[in-house]
Amino acid sequence: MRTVIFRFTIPYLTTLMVLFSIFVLLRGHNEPGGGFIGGLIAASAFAIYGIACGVAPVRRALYFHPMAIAASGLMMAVLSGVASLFVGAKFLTGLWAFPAILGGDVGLSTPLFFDIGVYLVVVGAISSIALALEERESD
Amino acid sequence: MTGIEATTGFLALALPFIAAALAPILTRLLKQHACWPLALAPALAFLFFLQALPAVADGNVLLFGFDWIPSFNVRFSFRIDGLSSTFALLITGIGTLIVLYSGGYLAGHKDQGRFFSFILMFMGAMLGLVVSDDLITLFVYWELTSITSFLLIGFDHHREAARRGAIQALVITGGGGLALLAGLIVIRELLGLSSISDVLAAGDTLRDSAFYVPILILVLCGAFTKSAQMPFHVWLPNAMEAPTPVSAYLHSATMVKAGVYLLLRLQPALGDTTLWTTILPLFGSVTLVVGALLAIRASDIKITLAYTTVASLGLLVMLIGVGTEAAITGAVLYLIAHSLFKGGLFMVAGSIDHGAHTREIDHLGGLGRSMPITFTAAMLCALSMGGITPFVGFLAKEEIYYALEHGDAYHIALMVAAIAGNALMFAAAFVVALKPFVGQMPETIHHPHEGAPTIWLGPLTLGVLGLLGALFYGAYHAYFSGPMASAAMGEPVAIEIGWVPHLNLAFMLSLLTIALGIVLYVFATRLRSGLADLLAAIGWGPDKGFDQAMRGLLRGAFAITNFLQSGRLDIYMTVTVILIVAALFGPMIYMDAFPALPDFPTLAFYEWTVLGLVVLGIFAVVIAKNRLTAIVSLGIQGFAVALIFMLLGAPDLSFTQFMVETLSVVILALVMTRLRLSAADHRPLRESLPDAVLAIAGGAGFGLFLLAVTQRPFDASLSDFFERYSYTIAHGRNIVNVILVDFRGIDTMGEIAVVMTAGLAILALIRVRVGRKGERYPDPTEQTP
Amino acid sequence: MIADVVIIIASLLLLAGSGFVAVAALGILRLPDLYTRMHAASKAGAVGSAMLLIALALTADETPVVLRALAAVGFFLLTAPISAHLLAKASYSVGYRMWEGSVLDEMPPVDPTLGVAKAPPPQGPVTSVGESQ
Amino acid sequence: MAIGSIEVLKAEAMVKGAVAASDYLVVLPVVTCFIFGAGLLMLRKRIDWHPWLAIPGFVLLFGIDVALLVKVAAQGPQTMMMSGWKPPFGIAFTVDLMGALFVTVAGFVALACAIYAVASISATERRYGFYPFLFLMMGGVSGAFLTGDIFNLYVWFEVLLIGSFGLLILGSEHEQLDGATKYCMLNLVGTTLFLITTGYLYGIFGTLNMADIATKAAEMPDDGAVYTLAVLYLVAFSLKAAAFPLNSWLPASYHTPRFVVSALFAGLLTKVGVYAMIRVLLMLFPPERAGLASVIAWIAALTMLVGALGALAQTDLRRLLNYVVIAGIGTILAGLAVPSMTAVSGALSLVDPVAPAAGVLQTGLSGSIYYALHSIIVMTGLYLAAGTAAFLSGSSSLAEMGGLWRRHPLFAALVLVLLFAVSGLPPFSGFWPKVALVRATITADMPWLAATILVSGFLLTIASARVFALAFWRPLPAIQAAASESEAARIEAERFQAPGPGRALSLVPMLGLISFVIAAGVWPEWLARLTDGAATGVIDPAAYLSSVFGGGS
Amino acid sequence: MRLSLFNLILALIWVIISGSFTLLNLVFGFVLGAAALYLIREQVGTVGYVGRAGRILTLFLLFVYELLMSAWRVAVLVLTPKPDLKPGIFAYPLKVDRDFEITLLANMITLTPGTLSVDVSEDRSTLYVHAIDCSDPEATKADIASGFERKILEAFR
Amino acid sequence: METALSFVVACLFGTSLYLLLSKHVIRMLLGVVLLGNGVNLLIFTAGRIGPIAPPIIPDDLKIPESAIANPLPQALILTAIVISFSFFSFLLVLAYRAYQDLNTDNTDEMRLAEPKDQGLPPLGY
Amino acid sequence: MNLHEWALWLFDISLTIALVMLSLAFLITVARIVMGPTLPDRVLGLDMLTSVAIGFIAVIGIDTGFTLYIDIAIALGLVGFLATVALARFIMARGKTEEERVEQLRAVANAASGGEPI
Ligand code: NA
Ligand code: NA
Repeated sequence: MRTVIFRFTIPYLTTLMVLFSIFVLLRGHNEPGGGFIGGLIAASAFAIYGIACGVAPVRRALYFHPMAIAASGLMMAVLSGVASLFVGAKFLTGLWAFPAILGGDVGLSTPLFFDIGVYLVVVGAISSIALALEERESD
Repeated sequence: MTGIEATTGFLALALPFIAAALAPILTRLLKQHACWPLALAPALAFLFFLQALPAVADGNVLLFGFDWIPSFNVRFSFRIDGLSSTFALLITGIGTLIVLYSGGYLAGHKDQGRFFSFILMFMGAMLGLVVSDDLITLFVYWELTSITSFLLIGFDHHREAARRGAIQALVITGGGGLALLAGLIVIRELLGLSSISDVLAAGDTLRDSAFYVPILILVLCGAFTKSAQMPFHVWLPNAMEAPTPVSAYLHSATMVKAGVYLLLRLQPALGDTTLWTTILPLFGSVTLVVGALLAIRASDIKITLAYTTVASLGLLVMLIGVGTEAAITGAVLYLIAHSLFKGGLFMVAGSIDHGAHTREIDHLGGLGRSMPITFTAAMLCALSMGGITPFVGFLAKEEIYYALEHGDAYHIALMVAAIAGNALMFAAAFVVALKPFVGQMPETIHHPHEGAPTIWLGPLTLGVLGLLGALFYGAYHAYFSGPMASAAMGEPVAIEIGWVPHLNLAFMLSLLTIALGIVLYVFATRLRSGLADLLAAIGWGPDKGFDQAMRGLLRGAFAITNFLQSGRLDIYMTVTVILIVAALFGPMIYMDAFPALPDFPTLAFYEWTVLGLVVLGIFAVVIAKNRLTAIVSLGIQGFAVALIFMLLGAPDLSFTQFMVETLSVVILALVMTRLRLSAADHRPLRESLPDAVLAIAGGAGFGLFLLAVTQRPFDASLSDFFERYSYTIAHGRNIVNVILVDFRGIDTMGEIAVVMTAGLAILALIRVRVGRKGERYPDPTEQTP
Repeated sequence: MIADVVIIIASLLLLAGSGFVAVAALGILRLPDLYTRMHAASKAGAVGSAMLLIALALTADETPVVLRALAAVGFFLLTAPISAHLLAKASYSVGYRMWEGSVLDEMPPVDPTLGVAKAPPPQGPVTSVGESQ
Repeated sequence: MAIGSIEVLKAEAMVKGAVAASDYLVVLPVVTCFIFGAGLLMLRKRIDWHPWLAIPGFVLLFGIDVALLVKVAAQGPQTMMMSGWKPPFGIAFTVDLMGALFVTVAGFVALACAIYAVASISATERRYGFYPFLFLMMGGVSGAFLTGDIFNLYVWFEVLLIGSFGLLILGSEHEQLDGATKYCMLNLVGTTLFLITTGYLYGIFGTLNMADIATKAAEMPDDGAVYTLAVLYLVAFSLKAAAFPLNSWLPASYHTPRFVVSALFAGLLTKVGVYAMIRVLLMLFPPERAGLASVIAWIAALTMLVGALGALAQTDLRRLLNYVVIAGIGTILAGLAVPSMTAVSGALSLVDPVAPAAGVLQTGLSGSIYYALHSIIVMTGLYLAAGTAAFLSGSSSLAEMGGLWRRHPLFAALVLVLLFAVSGLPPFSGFWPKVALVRATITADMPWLAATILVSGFLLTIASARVFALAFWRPLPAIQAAASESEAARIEAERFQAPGPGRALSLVPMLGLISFVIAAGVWPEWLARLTDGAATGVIDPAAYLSSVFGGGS
Repeated sequence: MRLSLFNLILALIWVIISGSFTLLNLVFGFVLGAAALYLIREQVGTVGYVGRAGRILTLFLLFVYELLMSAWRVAVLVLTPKPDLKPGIFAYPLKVDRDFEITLLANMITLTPGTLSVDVSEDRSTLYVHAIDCSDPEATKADIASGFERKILEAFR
Repeated sequence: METALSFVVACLFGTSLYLLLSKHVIRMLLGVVLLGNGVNLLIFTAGRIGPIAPPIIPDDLKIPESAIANPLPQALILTAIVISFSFFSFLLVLAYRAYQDLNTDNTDEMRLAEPKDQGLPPLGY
Repeated sequence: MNLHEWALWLFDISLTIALVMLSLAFLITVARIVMGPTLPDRVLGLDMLTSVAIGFIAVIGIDTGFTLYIDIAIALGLVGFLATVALARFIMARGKTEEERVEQLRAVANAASGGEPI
């Protein structure tokens, strides 16, 4: 797959896809999307990046091992559920705060962090699968 | 019973177990001398029962216990009456001697501690068995005796015969035990009573119930297997693989008598019916005669003794079956006598083995001079066994003949069996006790010698006791046989028989028996070879049958298992699908729950197109000639399903379905790149048609049930709730997402755990490769990388 | 008035777009070989779908939707040629031949194990193509 | 629809009341497992730390389980509504005595296996996630025992299933790959059938909360649809529980992974299926269960026999144990086959019965739960023992093993206890539930079922005795076959002096498990009372329902 | 410089697709774009800087025109009952030599119906193009050279 | 719509079962994919097909104004899709590894865990 | 009929026609996937399916007024080519499938015996 056309385009496409995935993640609470879909898009991005440019650059780009990213996602999701313990609410109860940043109300909430956790799990796990499969191809 | 007495009682019951726990340590410290402190346990228990004897002899019943498992209505309760008291005294008394005997007999054996432990555990189990009042508690002890005897018989585990004997005993007695359990549970449930005392007090209820026959058969299965009745007797001679103290103990006083104990115990509740008086004497008499013949046939003195035990048990069962007061009295007298003389003779056999290093009767002779004490003990026991006065064996035999002297065919037949059996046993007794000690000493025997005091103490004591019992028969009847017979009859029984012969029919028959016995003794060698020829001609016996049954069981199990567990995934899957189809159609047909005939659906044409795409897509997958075509075709239905979701108002689903479908193809392509599969995997019609029929049935079932479900009214309250509070409380406009992260967030948590774990599992699959071949068992040095 | 014109334009885009898509589909059915079919698929299909997306953008009255529709067009036009190119290259390099009616092949013979063109090709019509299985 | 203020809305939609830390016990087992599982995975470069982080984690898990059990035993079923939404709208985590018992015993065996694994799992296998898999699987198992929502139960099934996949393939040996293919395919079908049925259930009842379903099912007229649901659940859970004829996946796979993994699987996984069957069939659809009683009885009887005969037919110790697991499942199912209170013929209750007809199902179910708990412990112990035995004698084939009684008497004695316990002999934990089950089946006029229980116990006794005689008593065949003394000595040195899976470490978990086996055999009342309570809670779920609808914790 | 420019473009794209024209959103988009760029830091390094908007616009318009025209031609071809097909692959000698330009040219050729970039030679001197009408390859080459390729050179040099 | 969807579901399940009954793991995997889709459509249908408006509350409202599609089955299916995708991936890689080590994807030839030539258990003691 | 009405009428008609066209396109594309004959042909069909689906989503978005479907189209546009790329990679790595090789050899043999130029 070493063709100029492919290898040149894909890195930019990857950034676009990652960006789009975060967009889908963040607006998922109000529009179609969410952590899972976002995560799938991002994982697709890394998968195609790996196909085009090889697995090693993707691994270096991610810095952490994909499974560690996935694990951090699960950790984040669970901790965002446990957070409600500290305000005397039931497990996973959504806690919301609307701090004013740069003039706009930003909704920060445990469901958001939960969704980010979902995103990270999906990105990590699916990328790990795709990369591992691509890697074996080359040896 | 007072609190202190009860506590002492529990302690007495626990003593053997405590000693068993201490035995390994004590033996390590004291070597064979550990037998002395260990013998203290049964001795103390013996004293406990001895001190209770006067009260019991007065007809009192001592009851003590506590609620063990109230939820299951099981009490840890005990009943000391004449029956259990005498048994307990025999168990603990002979037990004390056996422990001492083992100290000498197994001196220097590296597993002596283990042996002490097992035999003491066995003692504890046996003791518990005979004093248990609760039916379930009784069974617990019953099985404990099986378990411990398994360990004892297999003690010399390096020999296959010992292992076989242990398994055989466990299989036969364990199997019977399970039947007994069933019987006891039926009794419990039927009467609503859980203690033996209550059952005995329930009168004729059991005999009158519709369940009498099954109960009796189940209980007899337990008793007959344990008490080695034909054809279950085979385990007993094979149990001689155990060290001699075990044989002496298990096969004289104790384990084999457990069945007899049970019959005596339940006789008042279950006995005295036609069935009882038919089955028991039938089995008993056959066992008596066959056992006695086999005893003569055996050339190993231990085996001879084992078969005489079988015969004796037959005699006991026969007498219990007759069930008259005299018969029970005879049984009781014989039981005690047998315990004494047989325990002694087994120990004698052990001493001979110990001193002369053989048990083959043809290789023994002339030991009397070098082993005088053993010879004495042997003669004391043999005289008792032969029914010669003034020994307890005489009292028993007189009483037995007295019990059987009726003119009807039933009693005459039994009498004939009794005389034949007794005569044979007489001969066998002297074969064991006399032959080895008299005549010329064969050259094969070197330096025969008397054993340590612990070795001759046991047999001598038992022999002497057999004499004393008869001499002081008044006290004997007052404290031992009388209360025992009373308890077994369920009413007071007075026993009068003494050691002074009276000239009556019973005595005449006794003389006849002795005369016959002498003749048989003289011709014993010839009889033995004759019987051996006969058995060789028959060529089959229950012992061989046991092996055949075991092999048959294993082969049968193997065949069945191989049939059911074919190792083929397609067969497993077929079975699964068949069951699914049955589950779908069974209730639908059985309860006529088919859906109503639906109207033809009215859909927009593009909806038809999309639905049609699904059908076309799966059709394409099925007809695809190779896997790759199938994989590419798979995309069609995936896209079409995503479009269905979009058309029906599920954008999130559609979104996800598109992504998943794409990623599925990507991963499939990545994997397929690595696979080099044989080109064609298309199945011939012959193979695929049954699958297709099954699959169509399954699909139709799922579809029909779905239709039926959707034709019912629907309760959408959950979704109404979510719609109402999605934005107002959970601040989310996308209700589906709010359900995922808030309303049902924990589902999602589980779901991402699945995703993460799948990722890790796949990584492990791809990365971990088989190392060295044969590296099945982990190498602990590999702990650090 | 302007709204009506927009609707009319959207309608025309709908017709044209769907027409292009249908023609593209017909193309991949009718055209003789993979490479010619790809012309239909990657072009007419892309153009058609892009037109339909623009039609959607026109009918939506919210700016973000319009912008998103245009972004969708952009993304699609960005990715479509890549997949077409890769498929063509891969198919050619492993030896899927062109239609026998093809008139020219200036591609150098390829080694399918490498899948890349080696050297500048000889000029002139070539009838037999990379068959080095 | 008028929209009130946020306070009004919250009062409408959410469960009131503050939450104490102890209320979190209901959900903490899952949370703990996930935090440790994810945490260890994040530390994947520090695999030498894994055991020493995982063991405290499992101790913590077990501690939480015990605390939960104590709380439930003292205060009755506990509910926490996830995210605070009112039932039946949110997901309820509801723990009754049955769930608490199962989760505690599960935590116990997980701890035992975690300790055993320290020495028996290689660094590579740890790097590729042994402990995370263990934690995640336990998260799934715990969740399954704790949840009160049927779809959520499905999710936990999937979690434990994928965790088990991971453990099953760890090592990637050829047998593992074959076994895993069968295990995974068939289990996937089973779990999917569970999901399908749950989809139907939602279509019929419009709810997923089990307490709500129980209420609605009781009101719904008896018809084919609910019956079909019950039958489909029966099939799905039978597959999960490895009941005949859906048991094939178990003997096909359980002997392939590492011993410690087999141990955990054998103990736990099938029991989750049993648990779900009890929960769904007895609590949600009691009339349908009663209607299916005779079918279940047949399944139970055949499962027992197939298991016991299969155990006799095996040469390999672990494959033998596979079938022992199946026989145990059959025994458990026997208690679910007892007709309900109204259907008892009362044939045996002539005179003032101890167990009135109304209590028969209670007795049977209590016996089943007791037996299930016993089976979890004893099967785990047996597989761990098999691992050690196979290590010590260099093989797991009965044709090649031997000499263990002589060489390792303490170990052999422990195994003997386990073998007797699994055969149902007293005074060990397997005996009492068998008594209860025989009582229940006899009282319920199913003597043949009682006979099957006893016969399968008898066959297992034979199998156990054979195992003990061949693998423990018999001298090592290789030594006996050795041509010379020196060769025998060499073999002996190889087999018996090789370093074992860290003696102390592998014996500690076995000792722990056996202490349960003996405690529940010698002094069974504490457990019998708990299982009795658990059975009552299932048969009459009033307390469960009020825990869910009474506002939760 | 080039990176920050591309980063700004990403931020703008973010604003467009998220549909919220606030400063905050732009800043957020910039941050996200930076993060996204970080991922591909190793591959970025050959981007010609984007500047000449007008020429780019011209190129774009040409592209749209060609796109529509060639789509139409293919449509006609497909709908012709008996099309006179003369397909073939010709080698196009490239004047552009930067990755970006080659890619852009190849993609434009692909997107315009009738031509399809099959491959680029390893030395990047030749683009192999499949044309559905290869009856006069020299004319097609000339079209490309004076059309897309010239416009690209104008726009990005 | 429910009727038509029931038919589609029946087709999906039928095909899926047919493929699952095959001996080739890759085909079975295709069956697994179809099974997943069948289940998803089944849950979707079981939640009834009503209004087709997506379950999204418009910007200016607090609760949906008009009837919307039932959101709960959608959420359940989303969960199920993800799970079935994970399982599919796992099974696929398992099939690949099995093929790699055992050289077949035919389950009939993968008989290592339960070999064909199993002997009788030891018949002695 | 004023301009507005006419515009709306046209719009309706166009929508219907568009849906018909797209439906046809779907079916034809599926036909190509099923017919093959070669793997790249099928892959091309799958690729085409993505294009048609994007158009279909757009039209349904117009028809129903649910403009949010556009996000699905965006995602499909961005990610849809992945499948094609992966399959192209497969083709590149694995060459022709076994059957295709067999078929090709047969064709070569036929051509040789018939003496026709390829
Ligand atoms: Na394209
Ligand atoms: Na595409």
